[in-house]
Amino acid sequence: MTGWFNAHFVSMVDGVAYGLLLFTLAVGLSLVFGMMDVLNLAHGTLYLAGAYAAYALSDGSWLGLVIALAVGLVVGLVGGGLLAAAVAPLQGRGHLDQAALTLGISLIAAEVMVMLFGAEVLPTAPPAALGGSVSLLGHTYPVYRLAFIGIAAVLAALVYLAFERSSVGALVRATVADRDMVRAMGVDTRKVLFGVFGFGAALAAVGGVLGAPIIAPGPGIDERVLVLSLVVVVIGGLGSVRGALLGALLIGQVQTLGVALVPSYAPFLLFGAMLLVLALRPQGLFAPGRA
Amino acid sequence: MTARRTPFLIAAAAAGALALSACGGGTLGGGEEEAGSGGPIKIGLLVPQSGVYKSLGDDMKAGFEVYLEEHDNQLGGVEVEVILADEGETADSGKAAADKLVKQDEVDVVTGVVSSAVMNGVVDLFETSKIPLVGSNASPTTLTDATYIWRTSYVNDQPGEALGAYVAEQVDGSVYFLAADYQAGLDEVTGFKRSFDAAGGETADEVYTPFPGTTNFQPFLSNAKSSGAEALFSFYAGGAAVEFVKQYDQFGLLGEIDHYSAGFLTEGGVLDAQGESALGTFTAMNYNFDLDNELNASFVEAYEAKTGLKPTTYAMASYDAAHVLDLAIEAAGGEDADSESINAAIGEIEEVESPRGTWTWSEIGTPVQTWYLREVQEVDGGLANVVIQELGEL
Amino acid sequence: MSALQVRRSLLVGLVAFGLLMVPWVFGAFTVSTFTRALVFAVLAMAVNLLTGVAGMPTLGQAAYFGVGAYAGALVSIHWSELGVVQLVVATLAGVVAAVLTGPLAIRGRGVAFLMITLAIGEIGHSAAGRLDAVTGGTDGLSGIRPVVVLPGSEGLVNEGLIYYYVLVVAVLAYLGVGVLLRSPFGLTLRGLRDNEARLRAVGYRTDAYALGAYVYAGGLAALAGSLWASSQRFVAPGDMGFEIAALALLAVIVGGVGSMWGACLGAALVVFTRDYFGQIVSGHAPLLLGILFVLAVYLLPKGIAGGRAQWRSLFPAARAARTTGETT
Amino acid sequence: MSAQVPDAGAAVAGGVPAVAVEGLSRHFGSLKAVHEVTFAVRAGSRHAVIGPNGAGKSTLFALIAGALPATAGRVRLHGDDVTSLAEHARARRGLVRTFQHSSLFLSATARENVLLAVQRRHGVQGSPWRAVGRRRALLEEADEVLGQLHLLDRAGAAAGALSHGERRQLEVAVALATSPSVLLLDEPAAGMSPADTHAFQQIVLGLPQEVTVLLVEHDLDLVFGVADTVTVLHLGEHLITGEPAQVRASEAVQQAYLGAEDTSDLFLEEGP
Repeated sequence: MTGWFNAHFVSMVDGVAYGLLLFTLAVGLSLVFGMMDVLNLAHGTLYLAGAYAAYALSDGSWLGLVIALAVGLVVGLVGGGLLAAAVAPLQGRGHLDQAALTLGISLIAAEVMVMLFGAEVLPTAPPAALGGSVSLLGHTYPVYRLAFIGIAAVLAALVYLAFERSSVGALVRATVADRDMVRAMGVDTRKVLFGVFGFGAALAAVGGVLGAPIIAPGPGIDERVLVLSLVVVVIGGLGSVRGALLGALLIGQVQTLGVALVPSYAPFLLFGAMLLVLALRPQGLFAPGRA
Repeated sequence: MTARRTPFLIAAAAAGALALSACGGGTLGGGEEEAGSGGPIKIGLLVPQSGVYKSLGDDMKAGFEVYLEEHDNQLGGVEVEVILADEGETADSGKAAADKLVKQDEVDVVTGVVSSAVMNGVVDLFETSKIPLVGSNASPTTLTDATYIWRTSYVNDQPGEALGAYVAEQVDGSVYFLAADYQAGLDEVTGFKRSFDAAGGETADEVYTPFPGTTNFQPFLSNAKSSGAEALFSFYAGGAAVEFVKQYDQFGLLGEIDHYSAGFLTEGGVLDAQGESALGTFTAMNYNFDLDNELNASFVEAYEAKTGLKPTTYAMASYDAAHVLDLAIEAAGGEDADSESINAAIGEIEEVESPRGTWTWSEIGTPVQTWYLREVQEVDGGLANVVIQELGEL
Repeated sequence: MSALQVRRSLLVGLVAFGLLMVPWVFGAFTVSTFTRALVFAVLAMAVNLLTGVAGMPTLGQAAYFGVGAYAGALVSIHWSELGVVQLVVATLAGVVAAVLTGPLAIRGRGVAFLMITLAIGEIGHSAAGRLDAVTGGTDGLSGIRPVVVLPGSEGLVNEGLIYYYVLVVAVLAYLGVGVLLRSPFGLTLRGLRDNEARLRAVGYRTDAYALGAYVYAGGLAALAGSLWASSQRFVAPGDMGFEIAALALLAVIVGGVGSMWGACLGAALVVFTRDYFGQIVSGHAPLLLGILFVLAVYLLPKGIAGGRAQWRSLFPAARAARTTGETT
Repeated sequence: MSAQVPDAGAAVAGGVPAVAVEGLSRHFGSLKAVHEVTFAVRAGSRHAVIGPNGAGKSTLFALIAGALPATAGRVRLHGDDVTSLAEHARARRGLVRTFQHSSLFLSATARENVLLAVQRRHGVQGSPWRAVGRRRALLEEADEVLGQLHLLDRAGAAAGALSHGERRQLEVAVALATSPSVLLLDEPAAGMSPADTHAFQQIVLGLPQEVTVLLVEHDLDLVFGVADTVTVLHLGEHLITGEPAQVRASEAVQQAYLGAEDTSDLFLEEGP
């Protein structure tokens, strides 16, 4: 048992890092969908934009990282606002039109980013102080990923508390549960949508800045992280922060520990896990109740 | 009932009447094509302009253009017109682009092709339309009996095969295999093991990682590390190669387990991206920019002047493709050359002088060439592949 | 017989004539693009049957398209060059695959269904790359022989003849779907989309109908796959990948969800944008597709088939010019 | 089709009840939405279930229709235990519901809405092709039902284009077209104007006598206008079942409705 644990310890730790990264991506997608029934397929583009910001601005110094984070935040907020404005006219037209629109936008954005940054994968160095690797119970592990686990865990905790405990969070949850009721109470749900869209987008872009040293920016990364976050969201249950967190951690482990255990089935693990969950609970693990 | 049938009759009559009055001129019933005499020779350059292979496409385009610029845009003494087509990322997009070159632009010859899936997909097209394809990268092992398909690059299993025996000799212990899970990865490992097993090498395990889609190699690297292997042979290219090499370092394999790979791992732009993590990586390749011969020196100089970069094997193979066409068009009679005669002339070429050294055609239309062992070393403050020794001819 | 009927008949005749004329007017590349568009149209009809008619948006039809393409290709390589044999075997293979996977897929509705079908598609894609012995792995399956229409006749090599072969099968598929939609089964599927709870309350086993639609769509997609194998003479795992599935779904959305001729037009638009115009501005096909989708969603909310009113509103200037022209 | 014996049920007064609910319970965690409710619906009767807000009417309705599984107890249809049957299976045995909010096939025409019910009854599923030939007969039948509900002139209109009152009529038409032995009406007067409610009352009164009608309703005007038997629920439990006069006079009912002092007053007002 200890031998097994020892052999897969790094995979389990790395699964946590991956899971937390996925959470920063998935939570915005999940809330926007749960609250406003908006399917945003340009969500991966926001991660990519953040990651490119990190590539362009980080120079190995802490200041570089801070600037990149600030730029990522702005890019996310602006991008989220623009996306919210873009889908606003589609109110009441269903998911398919939103999907076509946001996918179209993401195709255009991807092309623009290739023009700006080229078609290579651009590996992004973390601040020099976090550059090396350390020994973790006798295993070599990158310092940056450890630091990332710390930062992302704090981020996740803040999001969780804000959503579950604050009054704004209560409003968001109420909107997920029953939009018409909240509207009847005199709340402008459009403002809530813009707010949550901007917040989710900013989180994804910040995730991109922080995640760039782990999943480097390059063509096709937007689609890959989009699919990963969609999987997390449907596994967790649409519109649930808790679901997004647990779904992300589960997928993180599937993608690391699962792959380490059965490497020859690696291509089937992600979607196999999702099929299993959806076959048992089509509404996801933690679907919030709807009135 | 008659009321129902009337609209149908009108529809049929309308269609029929118009169809009868139509005249030929298209794919069916059209006249004979005018022969390829007069005007420039049309060359289709089929390389990715979008998608994950775009940078390879850029190298190949530049390599081809360098040759043309050196020869006043003439091959075999004839003005050529290069028509660019986007291979894209998938077999479908590549095939559609090849279709366009052959059927719409009516090119005389095509060169390029990065992806081996595209190569397989277009075999029938070139064989049936009897137009030569001088491929400059993709080279599936299964392609052995084509008449109109040539490759100036290599065969997919050769980089591995060139290296296998050497590694078996050098490494005292078992070797772990990690490769991207697609045909080229399988081919490389198969080629490697052919010479490796023959030389008595010992295999620890053989694992293929999902491609594309793997960005995190940690679980695979952890398994490799705990396997107790002395060395590791990998096959990755492009973005995956960058991630793989960096994580090889980050998870503590660098320095503990010797890393051997097919040359694509550290070829071109990816090496800068990998940084110091790539130091000490051994690769096998048919070319390196530091090869000491006259032609290479002038090629490197011209290429650097054009792009600001050192040429890669992709650029070199594309340069050679232009050279092959130059020789063939001249032998086929210059102005009077057509697809058939060019194809015949390609097969007649005895040897090609190349930046990689002189090579000859194999029986299946690929180069017989010298392979080199290279190591990533620090050179003048930067990183570069440095040739350590020859691995023999394949 | 009303004027409307006359006009519609003339339109049908004109379209039929246009389709018949393609190989006589255009060059080989354009004709082969038309062929691809026709194949894609059949796939889009399968997607539309689920998405537009039964209200179950799918990203998994490429899996059955791929099953059909591989089945057709393998029949051609190992057994028979006859088109009919390939089409029948491929369709059956698609039906079997849909029967096996459908019960899992129809457990979800809406986005859950979309994601389950996405998973089925991606797993199928990975599996096709893995099963080297059958599928030729990631390098694809080549060596497909030219398709033969009647026993003893020559295989089809000319682009124009291949086009006609695909056209005939596609038109039959279109008519088959049309009959299905007019049948009580078709009405029930529309009921499934509109209001599944009510359908159940009236006494329908709605899951059985959802599965029925899924299997029919699976067979239809596989039929398209066989046409693909015959016309391209090459099949690769990418043919059953996410890109094909997404493009088929987007073609349906652009064409007008629920309308079969809209789906066909949408498919043609997507194929021509990607393969034809995308090659003209080499390397920017994804950009063109992106622009196409954004414009379509904003300008044609109901798709190409969404009625004349929205088209007219697009050209206010032209309308104004015409009315002034009429008054003077 | 096996359980369609409405005539037999109606003929024997006090014979096998059309619907019998025995100790039926549905708990959501600790909440006892419906708790050990027992009553019977006589075949051919017009039976109403009423109760103040939170009495468990909607849950009871869902339990009888089969939209919710019961925690305990039994539902019998013409004496047969149908507790374990799914909603569609109960519908096939003649127990057919309508919905509180109009629940129609909005993109289909009124005629097609009814046609869907008619073709289900004729067992066309599984063989779509064979049924094409019988389409004319099915259409005639659909039109007959539309005529009964005074909707024939709107047959070609999309359900989405109908007025609110017309939709309620169509709602009943769809249910009726399956030729039910028991018709479950879920708060049909919800959101209706008094005029519409009155018109709807006439429709219910005009339903064929052999169809048993069980309605759950807030609007007491409608209830006392059509029902011959009334069941009152309170806090998930059964309070009383009896003739309207009997129920009006009940003190327990009086207390249940907000402790009002005079029930006759209460019953003149709009429902809660």
